Amino acid sequence: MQEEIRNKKLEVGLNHFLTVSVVLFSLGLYGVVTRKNAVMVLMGVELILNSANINFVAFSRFGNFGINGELYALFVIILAAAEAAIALAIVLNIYKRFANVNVDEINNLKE
Amino acid sequence: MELYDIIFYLFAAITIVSGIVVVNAKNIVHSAFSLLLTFFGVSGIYVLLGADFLAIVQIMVYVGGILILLLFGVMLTNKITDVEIRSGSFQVFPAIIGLAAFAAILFGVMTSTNWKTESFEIPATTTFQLGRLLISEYALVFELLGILLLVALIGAASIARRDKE
Amino acid sequence: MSEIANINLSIIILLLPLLGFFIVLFFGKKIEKLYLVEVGIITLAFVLSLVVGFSKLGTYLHQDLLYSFTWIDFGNVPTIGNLHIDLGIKIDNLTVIMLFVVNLISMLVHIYSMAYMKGDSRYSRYFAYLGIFTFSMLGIVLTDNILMMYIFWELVGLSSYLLIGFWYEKKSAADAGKKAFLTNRVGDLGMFIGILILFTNYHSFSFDYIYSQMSAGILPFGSEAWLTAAGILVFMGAVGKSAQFPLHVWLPDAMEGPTPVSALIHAATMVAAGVYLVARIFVMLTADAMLVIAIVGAVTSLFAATIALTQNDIKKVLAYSTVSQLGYMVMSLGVGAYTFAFFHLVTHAFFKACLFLGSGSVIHSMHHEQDIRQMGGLRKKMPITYYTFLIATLAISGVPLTSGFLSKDGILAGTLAFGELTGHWLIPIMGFAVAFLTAFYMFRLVILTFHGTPRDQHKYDHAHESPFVMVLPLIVLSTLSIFFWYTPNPVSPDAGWFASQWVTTPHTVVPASSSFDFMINENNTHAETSEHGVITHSEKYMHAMHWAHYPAMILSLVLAGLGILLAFTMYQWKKISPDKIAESVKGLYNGSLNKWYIDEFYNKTFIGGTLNLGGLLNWFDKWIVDGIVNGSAAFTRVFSKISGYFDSYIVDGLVNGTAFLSGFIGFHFKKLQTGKVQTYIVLVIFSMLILFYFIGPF
Amino acid sequence: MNGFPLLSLITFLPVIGMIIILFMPGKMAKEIKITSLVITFLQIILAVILLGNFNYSAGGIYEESSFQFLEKFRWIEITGLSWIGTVKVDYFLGVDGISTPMILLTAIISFIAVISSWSITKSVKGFFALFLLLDTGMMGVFVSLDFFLFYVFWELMLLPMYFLIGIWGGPRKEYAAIKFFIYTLLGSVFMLLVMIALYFSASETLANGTSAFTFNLLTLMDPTNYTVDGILSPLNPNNYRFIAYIALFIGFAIKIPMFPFHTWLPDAHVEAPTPISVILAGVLLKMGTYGILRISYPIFPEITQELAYYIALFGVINIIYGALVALAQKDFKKMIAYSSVSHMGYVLLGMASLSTTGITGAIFQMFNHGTITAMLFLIVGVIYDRAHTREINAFGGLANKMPVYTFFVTIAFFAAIGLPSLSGFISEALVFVGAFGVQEIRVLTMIGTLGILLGAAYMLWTLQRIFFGEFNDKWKDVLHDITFREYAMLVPLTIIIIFLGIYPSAMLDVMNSSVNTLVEFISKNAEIIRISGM
Repeated sequence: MQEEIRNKKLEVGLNHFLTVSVVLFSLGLYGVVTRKNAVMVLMGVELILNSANINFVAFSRFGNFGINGELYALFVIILAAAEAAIALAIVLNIYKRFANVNVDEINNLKE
Repeated sequence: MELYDIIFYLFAAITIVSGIVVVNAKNIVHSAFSLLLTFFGVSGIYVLLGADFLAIVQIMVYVGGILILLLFGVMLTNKITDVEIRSGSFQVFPAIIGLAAFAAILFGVMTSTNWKTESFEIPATTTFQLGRLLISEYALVFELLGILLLVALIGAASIARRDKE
Repeated sequence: MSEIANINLSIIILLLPLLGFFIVLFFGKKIEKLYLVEVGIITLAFVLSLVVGFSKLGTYLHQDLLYSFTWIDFGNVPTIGNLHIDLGIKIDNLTVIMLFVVNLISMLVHIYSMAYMKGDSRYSRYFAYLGIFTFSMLGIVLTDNILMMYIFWELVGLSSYLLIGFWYEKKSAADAGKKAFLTNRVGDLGMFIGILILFTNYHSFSFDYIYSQMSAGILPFGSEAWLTAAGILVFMGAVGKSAQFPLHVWLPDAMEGPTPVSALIHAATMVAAGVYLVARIFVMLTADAMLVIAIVGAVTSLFAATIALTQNDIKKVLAYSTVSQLGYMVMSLGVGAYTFAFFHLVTHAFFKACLFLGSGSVIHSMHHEQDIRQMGGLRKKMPITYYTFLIATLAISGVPLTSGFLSKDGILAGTLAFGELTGHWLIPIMGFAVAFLTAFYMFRLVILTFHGTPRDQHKYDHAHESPFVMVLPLIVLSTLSIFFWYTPNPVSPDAGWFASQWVTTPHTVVPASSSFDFMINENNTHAETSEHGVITHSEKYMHAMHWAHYPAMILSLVLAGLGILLAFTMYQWKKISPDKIAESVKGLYNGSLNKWYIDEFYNKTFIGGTLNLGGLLNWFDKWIVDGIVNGSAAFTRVFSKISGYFDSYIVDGLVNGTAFLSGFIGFHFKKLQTGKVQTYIVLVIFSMLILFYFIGPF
Repeated sequence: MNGFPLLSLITFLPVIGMIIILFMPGKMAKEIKITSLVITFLQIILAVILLGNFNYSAGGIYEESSFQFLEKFRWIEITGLSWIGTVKVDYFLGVDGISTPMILLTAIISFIAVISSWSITKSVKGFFALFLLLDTGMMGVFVSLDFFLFYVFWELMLLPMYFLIGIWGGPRKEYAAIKFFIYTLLGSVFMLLVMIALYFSASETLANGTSAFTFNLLTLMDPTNYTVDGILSPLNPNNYRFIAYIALFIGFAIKIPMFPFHTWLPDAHVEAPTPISVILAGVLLKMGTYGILRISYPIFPEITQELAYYIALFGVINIIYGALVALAQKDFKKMIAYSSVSHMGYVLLGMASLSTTGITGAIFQMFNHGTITAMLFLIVGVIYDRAHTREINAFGGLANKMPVYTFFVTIAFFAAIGLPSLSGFISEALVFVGAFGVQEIRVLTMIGTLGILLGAAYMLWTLQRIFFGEFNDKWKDVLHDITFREYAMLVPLTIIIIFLGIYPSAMLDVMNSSVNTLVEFISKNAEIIRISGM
């Protein structure tokens, strides 16, 4: 398969990957914005991170940047892991305090 | 249409459709499981882009780590006995309009930009190169990330149990 | 005696009275008899001045003794070169004669005052003042430069001020002193400017140096007009000090001072200083300047004589006669009769001092009554005073065998000659008129005071002859009014040593083009030598003088005789009633009685004007100049108040308004602040969209 | 005397005294007074030492080498300030014939003023501390040769003055103090502007070869030190020297005080306590004219020549105007204050002549006016202390009651009138001699001589109203003749006035070579600037 990819003149180009990334990003953002549940918001964030990763890898593939893009994608994944851990810890805390994880009800920022 | 293209569309479809489900599902558990599919799709795209190592890491970390973590979160924060693991949405319409416009703009930017693409000889396997970079050029970053993970680990544990005192 | 000895002696003469002044001023209060020291000092000075006089007139008759030292040294001054101000003394014949006159009269007045001032609370201070006066007068006499002249001129003014205002408890006395000083200052201003003109051009104050430059043809600012101006301006000093019209007003008022002071200062010596000054600057007077001086002198003498006619205060009559006689001297200098002017100065000093001291004697015995209408018949009570007074009166009236006849005759001859040579006949006419008036009013005074019957019996009964120390000076002075001290020939002054040898007219230093043609300067060949070989005037002038001599003598005799006769007719024999005459020319009489209203005129115009101007400027200063300052301060205050209002209402209002507006907007907009992060993100998205729209990347 | 910092000592001695006083408890009033007296007396001794070692032939004015008792070292130096370059200020002291008489005057007047302050009872410590600070300020102005230093001392003296009038003054003290302060400050602002403009116009070469801007007055006097494009450079065709001159002149004129900037003076004098009036009239007024001679004249010689006529005009206005207004005064002290205005007019007139005699007369008049007016104010103080009024018409006939006092008054009055044999005459005569010699101002000079007459008029009139005539019995118990302390302050001044009237060379010789140098320097440099500057 590798050979094929390498040798064929493909229809699918950079823009296709980017389009997927755009859609994924928009979905992730939509999830972040619309969902009430904090865990759902986290999932949205994960989607956004993934869309970003696609971008990294796509540009790494089509641009002349060497393999660095993939490396950054790797870092993003690591960060995502750390973020998820912390975020969940916070969510747990919030839950303990408010008995609720609905972000729309946790509006202490208001006034 | 080549096989490659077909595979791409397949994975793209999996990713996007499952993504839509993730953000729209009423039940959090459904969302979590469709997220699993999304991660698979993304992983497939990685493969298509010749990033084999990354694809593996994607599955391992996201599916095996983060997703499980999220599920735990769901379990811990919802009264499981109620089986009411639903989660509502709000401000759906402004978000849809805004994000549609936003996406359109992004798309417009993307298409109107003349990307300078060039054919790039993808090495047979990227693992070797990634590994070498990690311990040479990005050694410091690598170390820092290691520490970060450690800190996050301890921090998360500490935050989660603080209330007990 | 050597020159140096003469110089040293004269310096000692100068400083002795000053020493007396300090001694009496500082110790007079404690030691009562100290005034005797002052009298002794003046006597010593008189003796020394006699010594110097004999030495100078005997040994150095035609030689001036000079001594000077540098007082202020300016070093090498840019554009001028070496500049220094020298002081010094010059002893010539004029000087020694004046030394003699001043010291003699001063001594006599000191002696006289011992009795006259007895019992005064400030007895010793009086002598101190006399000392400083004598010192400054001697300074004027001895100086060789015009700066020192001015310095002592002012000091004389100071002592005059102090002595006129000696009884300062009386307002009139204090006023008179002030008036004397200020009136003199007016004249001194002119003199000072004249001095400035001279110094600016010659960079020296020395008379001799200035004259030598002038005769070398260097004129002030290169023009004869400036020379005339300088002469007239310096003469203004004399106008003030010698009480010439129009600055004569102070002298009659100065009679507020003690009578011996009037005799010393305001009759004999100080007022003569003006004449002395004109004599000193005589050589630099141009024809125009001389004419001005002659006119001023003539007008003054006539003017004062008309006032003296009607005065009833014994001292006032004498004061106006002094003014009149001083006018004579000045006129005489103006017409070029230098010798006779100075001669008259000396003779007048003696007989006028005698008159004043005599009047003092009368006043003393009448218990300070000065109105002649209250006197009369005193002849019997005070014979010595009467006879000495009479001799002096004869002298001032110009009766033969007196000194006054000699000098007056010379002056009148001089005016006649002047009229002959220049055609200014008005001056001799005025001169002769004054001779007539003088004889009349002086005899009016004598008759009203000493003759007839007493009009105030009470005062008459208490009158008595004055003590010896007061009578002695009268005798000395009246003796000096007799001709033989001055000339062996009682009708011709020219025959005497005084006019022919001691005092000779100096050569003028004015260029021939601007001097009278009868004056000569050194290189003039049309000169005639007098019998003693001294060149004086031009041939023409000598002829005119010879021609004028006898007419003048006869005319003056006739006029004086007429005046005396008239006086006797009116007051002794009462053939003509003075009141009727007064009634018939009421306007003139009142004018004369009120001194032609000069004082009133000055009070209204100059003094009142100055005071009003001062008041006006004070108002101006307080309300306008300071008003502007305070106004700008007030303006600043108002402005700052306005900006304060602006600050608290507009600016602060704006601030508060903004706050209110923000609050208002915020109150409504805070609904946007849901506290939900997601809402914010939506908004961020929309904002970004708007941004995109505006930036428009597409 | 070489190397001994005489000038610093004489200047800062009062500060030492001030520090001593500040450490003394306020209750020790007498000790504080004695300390001040000793300090000012030491100052007189130092001034006499200065005079004794003074080289009479050294000109000074523009040449550093002919200044005496020089002290010069760097005081402030900041290098590397972007476009300004190096900022440097020298501590530069020195005297010549112009400043030496002023130093003597300051020392004498301060001493007399301390004696006169003996009657101060209100917060003695503060008074004398401020007084000594004032003393330092005054001294400093007369010895500094660096414009910046000059300015510092100039301002230093302002502050104590403000408090001395404002705290120890009469009924309207606040008004007077503020008026004085604002007026003087206005002048200072003008001076400051010119000072800064001058600073950026001229530069001097430093030891290391670079050039730097300078406040050094002597450097500023030399037209060759100006940079071509400096705004006050004579080489610059668009220079602002004319405006700068006028601004500087106004700054000094306020201090003189010159008509129409004189109105602070009567108020300040009337409200100030006697010793402060003495200082004010005796020393402070001289700073204006001293500043003109020391700074305006040598730095702007060509404009000085151009404007000499107007300086003379204002001098004559001062003389006549001051005298006429003095004539109208009913307050004794105010009368004296206006007579000061009149007398300072002579100084201006003399300076305007730009001739040796005129400027000598002007400086001498500064000195004489210092002593004479000080005496006049002391005299007012004597009578005010007893009767608590200064109304001229309230008195009369004091001559019999207070004969010794009358004696001193007469001497002071006649000195003010300009009676020969007293010092005032010499200076006035020299002023007129100098001014009359200049054709342009000859007519003005003649008008100015009227001042002699008017001066006599108001002085004698006052003398008559207070001392002659009938004695007013109202004062029978309060008026007694002068005390020992009053003797102590009047006698020295009387001696000075009479001595300098008879032997003026004692003072004139001190200033003579400097004045000659100044006159020559002005005409020479004006010529140079006119040729080079166009």
